[in-house]
Amino acid sequence: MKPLALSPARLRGIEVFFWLALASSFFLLPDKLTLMSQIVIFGLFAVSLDMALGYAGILTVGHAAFFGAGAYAAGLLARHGWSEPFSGLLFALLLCVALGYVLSYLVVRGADLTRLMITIGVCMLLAELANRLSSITGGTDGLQGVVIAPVLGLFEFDLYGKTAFAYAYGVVLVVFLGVRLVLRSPFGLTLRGIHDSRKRMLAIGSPVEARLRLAYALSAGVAGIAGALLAQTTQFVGIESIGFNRSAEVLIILVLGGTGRLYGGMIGAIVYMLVHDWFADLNPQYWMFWLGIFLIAAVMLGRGGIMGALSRLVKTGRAS
Amino acid sequence: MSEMLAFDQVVAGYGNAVVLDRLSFALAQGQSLAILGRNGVGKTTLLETLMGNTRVMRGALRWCGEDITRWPAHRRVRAGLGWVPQEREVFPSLTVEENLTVIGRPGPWNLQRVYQFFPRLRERRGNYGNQLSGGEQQMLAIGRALMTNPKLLLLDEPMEGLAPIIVEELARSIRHLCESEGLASIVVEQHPVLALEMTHQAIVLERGTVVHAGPSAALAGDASLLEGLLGVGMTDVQA
Amino acid sequence: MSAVLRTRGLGISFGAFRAVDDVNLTLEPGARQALIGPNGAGKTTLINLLTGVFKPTHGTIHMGERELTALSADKRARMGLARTFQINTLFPSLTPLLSVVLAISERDGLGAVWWRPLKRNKAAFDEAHALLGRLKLDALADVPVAELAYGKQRLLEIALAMAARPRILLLDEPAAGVPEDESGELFEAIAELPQDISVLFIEHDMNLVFRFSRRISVLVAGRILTEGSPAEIGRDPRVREVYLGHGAAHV
Amino acid sequence: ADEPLRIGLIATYSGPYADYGRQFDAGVALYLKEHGGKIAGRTVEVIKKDTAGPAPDAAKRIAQELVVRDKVSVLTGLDFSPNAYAVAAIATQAKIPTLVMNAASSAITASSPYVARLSFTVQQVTDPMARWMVKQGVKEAYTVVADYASGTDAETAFKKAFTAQGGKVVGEVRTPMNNPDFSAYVQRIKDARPQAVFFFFPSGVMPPAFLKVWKERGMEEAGIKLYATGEATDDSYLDATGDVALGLVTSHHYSYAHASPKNQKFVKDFAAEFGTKLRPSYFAVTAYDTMAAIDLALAKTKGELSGDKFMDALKGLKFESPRGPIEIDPATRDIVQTVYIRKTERVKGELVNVEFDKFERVKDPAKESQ
Amino acid sequence: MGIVIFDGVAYGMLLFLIGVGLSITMGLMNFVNLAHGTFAMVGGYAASVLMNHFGVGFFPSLAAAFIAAALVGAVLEFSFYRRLYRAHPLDQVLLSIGIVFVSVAVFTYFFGPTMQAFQLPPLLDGRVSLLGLEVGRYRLFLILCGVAVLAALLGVLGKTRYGAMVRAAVDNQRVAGGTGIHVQRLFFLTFSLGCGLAGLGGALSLGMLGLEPSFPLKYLVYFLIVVCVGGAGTITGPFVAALLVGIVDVAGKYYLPEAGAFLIYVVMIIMLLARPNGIIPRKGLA
Ligand SMILES: Nc1ncnc2c1ncn2[C@@H]1O[C@H](COP(=O)(O)OP(=O)(O)OP(=O)(O)O)[C@@H](O)[C@H]1O
Ligand SMILES: Nc1ncnc2c1ncn2[C@@H]1O[C@H](COP(=O)(O)OP(=O)(O)OP(=O)(O)O)[C@@H](O)[C@H]1O
Ligand SMILES: [Mg+2]
Ligand SMILES: [Mg+2]
Repeated sequence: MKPLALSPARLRGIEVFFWLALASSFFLLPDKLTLMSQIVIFGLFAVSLDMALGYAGILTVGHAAFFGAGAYAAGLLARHGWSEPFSGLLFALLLCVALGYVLSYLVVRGADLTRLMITIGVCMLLAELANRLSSITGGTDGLQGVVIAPVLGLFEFDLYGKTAFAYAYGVVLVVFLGVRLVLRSPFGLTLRGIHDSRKRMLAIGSPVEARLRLAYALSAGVAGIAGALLAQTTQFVGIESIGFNRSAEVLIILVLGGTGRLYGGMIGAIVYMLVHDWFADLNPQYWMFWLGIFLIAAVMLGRGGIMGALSRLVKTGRAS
Repeated sequence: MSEMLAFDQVVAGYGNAVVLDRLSFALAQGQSLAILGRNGVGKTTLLETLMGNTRVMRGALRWCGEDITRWPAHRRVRAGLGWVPQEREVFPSLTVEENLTVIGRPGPWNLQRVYQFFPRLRERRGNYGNQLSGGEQQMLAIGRALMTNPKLLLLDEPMEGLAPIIVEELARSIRHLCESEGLASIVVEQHPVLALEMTHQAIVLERGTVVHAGPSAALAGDASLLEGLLGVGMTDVQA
Repeated sequence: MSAVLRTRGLGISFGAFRAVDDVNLTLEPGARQALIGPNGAGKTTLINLLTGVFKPTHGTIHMGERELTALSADKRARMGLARTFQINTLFPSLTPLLSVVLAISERDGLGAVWWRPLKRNKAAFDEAHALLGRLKLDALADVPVAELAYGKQRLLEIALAMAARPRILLLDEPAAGVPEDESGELFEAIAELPQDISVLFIEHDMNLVFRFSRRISVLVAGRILTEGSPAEIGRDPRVREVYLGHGAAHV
Repeated sequence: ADEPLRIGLIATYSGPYADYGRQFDAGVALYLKEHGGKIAGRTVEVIKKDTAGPAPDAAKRIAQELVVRDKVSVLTGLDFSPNAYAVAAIATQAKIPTLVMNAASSAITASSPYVARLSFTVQQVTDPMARWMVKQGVKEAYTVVADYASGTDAETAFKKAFTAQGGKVVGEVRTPMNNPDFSAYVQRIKDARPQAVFFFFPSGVMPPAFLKVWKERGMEEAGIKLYATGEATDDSYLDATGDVALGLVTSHHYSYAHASPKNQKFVKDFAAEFGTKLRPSYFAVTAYDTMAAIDLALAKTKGELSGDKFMDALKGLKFESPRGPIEIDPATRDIVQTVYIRKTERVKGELVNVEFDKFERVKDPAKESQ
Repeated sequence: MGIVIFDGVAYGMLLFLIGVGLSITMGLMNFVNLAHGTFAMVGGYAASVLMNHFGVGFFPSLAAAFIAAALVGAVLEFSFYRRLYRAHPLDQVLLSIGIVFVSVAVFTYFFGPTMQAFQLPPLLDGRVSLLGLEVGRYRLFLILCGVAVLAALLGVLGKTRYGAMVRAAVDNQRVAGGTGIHVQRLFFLTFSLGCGLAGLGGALSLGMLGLEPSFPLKYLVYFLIVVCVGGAGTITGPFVAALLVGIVDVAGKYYLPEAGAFLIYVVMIIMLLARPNGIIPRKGLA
């Protein structure tokens, strides 16, 4: 099979089309807007994981630590009277960048398995902490009483989820463009280099650990924004948002979409959550069976996730 | 003399990329072969194909009269091919001794003899594969191939990274093994003189196909032919 | 003239084994110095000590006035100490062009710049193209490194080291796997590097060693056996005994 | 015929708690079967959605879709408290009556005027246990609870009731959820030698694991008495728990062995419908009662479905359930019911909870005190 | 004090028995096999069904559990796993998670979502006196099993060429094949062995943990901890780590119950920071 050749201009066209298509669900899927907003939020979460895992090569199954921290940050802020949404996001972002930077000292060392376990451990500890501090967080009952003011003072969060979708979509798009910029910057190239050969990076004078810490902190910040978005649009924070299961789920989403490919997280979220929703509707009891089969089939048919399979069909013409 | 190895119009490569293009040659029993050619012409690919690590799209490989084109690698080894990969690729998590014994098969070559052949390895027997110097890894890779007691040794730039004194000894030994024990070899080399000294026959590759085949001695003696084929000024080498 | 690089009593032990032992090595400005010795003598280990891959168990390293012994590998690289690896250590998923651009951007301290697109840095791309051109890799600039033939990968090793515009260049068997005529060209390129760059290279190809080095250090069993001009070393019976063998009669 | 009555059932159908959804389904199906598939003269369409456990964001999304897209008139199910809390906002926004079939956190009914509960609260079954223990002469007790919201609710409620009656809590411990081995906790209790132990674990694998160690350590021989709430001997798990449960005294609002004609019919019909392998647990009964409550409320409103009218009709509703008489407190929209003291015994070869004492018309004590 | 340590050791042995198979498939073979719990569950259900429905004794059921899990492992290896040995670890994650999902649904379908009944055989029920301690018989049995499995595996993997062959094949499949190792068969056997051990562990866990279809996910983190803290790919490493985890966990819960769920993770993180490649790192790691 001849790979399809795509020029950079065409590629940009596809990107624009992708985002327009997502936006069009506002009109085309008015009944599914809440699902759509959760999809873009999880997409962003998966993209944040990709920054750490796909680009920086830090194998983590604890990213929900930041998603949850962001959710609690935004939720608690709103609960205690500061209900303006954008500042809530900013608060979550700053908090999670700081948290990510501090934790990076634990994570950015050791081999893959060590990192995997340390991230799981940290995530478990934070989840347990959220459980213990139930007077603040509501524990396993969840954080109630989160009220978010209308977006820009104009748009109330409505029952149909219109505002929620528009708000989530807008924020995700902006943050995504930010991530895109980061990954195409010299820093992004550095990350690819570290991923390929740490030894060589050191030899060309790159302070690898510092770079990884920066990547981890940025990625934590993006995850925090995703968590805050979920908290704001559902006006509730469950302890599940910080747990191991959520970390594992987003990992599945990302791997299904394809790691290290920018759009892998978004595509993964769209496919995984739509498929999940569809199977769960068809068969609320045994959808796991079908979803499992779907995942197995996905690996057997194409490695590197959906983007990996696509990239083998399409050859991108690089003019640099 | 009967045929030992033959490539018959072999087209092979990686994925969709063709590297060997309708490549043919044959080698008689007990004969050694030098494979020469510039960087990237497909010398390594030829050996990888012989070991079954590439995608063969057309053509056939014959070994002692059998078609081995679809055989898995381990079966080829059991049939008598001993492979020394270009980048050495010793097993990093095995000690020197384990590297040698893990695949050992009965025959004239055993641990003691390999250690005699490369005394340096005996000294480093407890080191793990990734704790060896480049030259030691090269010796280990050769020793490992010998331990399978092959009939044909495939050497991909075996002299790379070895000290001159060892190169000299090794070249002598390989020639000697061929003559006294019938252990033939295929030698891929950047230094034509060395390779031609060690072998009976030679082929020269260009873009995945054979552009010259003939006795090594004849090629070694014809400086202008060599110059033409390889672009090497032979005069200043080992005068 | 003061040395650019100097070690005093440098050594490292792996368990009970002294891989490098009491080495006093100096590198003059503009040096073209070869490091030879039998397999396993400790040459690569010595380079690893100089570049900070290993921490020495004994001795010190100075670059000019500055002591390096405790500095990390990346810091030493930023101070102008560049190297190649005996066993290719490249970026398999990048192209040669991006690999070199990466080295250049790290050299210029832009590795943490995340707010500006890479493409904006035209100068780096131009410089990378020029460098690849000099090593005859320009035709392969956009082929993934993993798909390059071994010899081309060796060249890229050198390109990456040169991209750092080093003051000191440490080359570990740079010509291994490169055909003879090209290895000659390669060494000519090295010889013609600006005179303020000091070069130390390990090489087992004696033609190259004797043609391009002005000074040779011989390392045996972790210790410096002798040092001197090529002519002196070529005559030294001890070196012949342990390393050169008899085929080196031509030297 | 006219439009069917659409009911959205949000529950756990997959994963570790899939039994909850299964029991809900069975209770709902049984009620509909007995009433010809109709409620208030209308055919009923139940739309089932899976949350796969506690997942408030999914629950909220599902509730929203049920309301907006599937146009349901009533929301129900809701086995986990966070799910119920998250859905409460939708109930308020859309004015949709929401009947909680299990979620046991006390404040759920306060989170929206459109939420009512037909199950129980943790406090409601814990408080009678504490009082009963004191009545039996237990003066000192040690508490063991799972470390999550319901566990701490149980601990607080127990302590409060127990000390109010003059008892003394001599020790307390919270065990992590997902705790594989209880030996350390049981040994600790053994060394502390309290007169009695009260424990609360969610139904599932924790109670049997705890009881196994309890037996292995010979705690009964050591003279330490054990009490719990009915989650410990959930009818769904009792058979698998086995003999280690024998003799355990628990408090709960429903036992499958409840000796009333209504329950005997319920159990018989249930077995006829679903076989004997699936025993109706308190989840099934609540589901059954929830359907009855919808039926009765609609009878009162004459089929009118508006949220406010429906909720008004629900308030003060009283009827006979298989578990005994129940009513909806008009003030709190929470359930008022009899709480039984039971003992696990082997009857006709089966392990069952045999009721032998009771507290009538128990309200949620957590609300009483406010 | 004594009894607390004994309980910790017994609990650790259970973790070891289930986790050691993972050390083989994930550590030695480098396959990120998150479906390990599935194989343990297969063993557990096999034993439970044999005992409850066919009246087979406990000890024969243990053997059956090993065989059942090894067989299921062999089938899955043949149909799926072998295609992914060289794949990216994340693809392996996706495959194994898919298998977990399917297995959870399949077991729920056939056995229902609730727990399996299990009655200890009278021989293992109750307590015995040991050196002045009243110890649970079943716990003592677990310890004996743990030591027996440790000894057997050390014999097979440590002393023979088999272990070296597996390591060689994992290091470099292409070259291992090129030096005469029948990589496919080697991996097939090794993978089945790892799965069989998981099955044995799963069956042994019946006496302590409850067995239900969500088993594979519920305890996954514990197995991972044992393997990673111990040193993936070794046998003694997980053994030591399991002892450590067991004792720390039980003693922590006994003496410091407030620390509850925190302790084990804190200890894990500290251990990993102190010894990133495990207590007993696999030899020859760079
Ligand atoms: N894994 C691969 N995928 C795609 N192409 C490859 C791969 N490996 C090698 N090639 C290509 O195949 C061609 C032949 O490479 P090969 O390694 O066989 O050359 P060679 O003659 O051994 O060169 P050298 O002297 O440098 O070792 C080269 O053009 C190379 O780019
Ligand atoms: N990590 C290590 N642990 C133990 N021994 C080691 C380690 N690394 C290297 N060695 C030993 O140190 C000695 C020196 O190795 P080094 O790589 O420096 O040799 P070299 O001089 O570069 O040889 P060559 O010319 O073969 O590349 C070798 O004998 C090697 O086995
Ligand atoms: Mg080659
Ligand atoms: Mg070396």
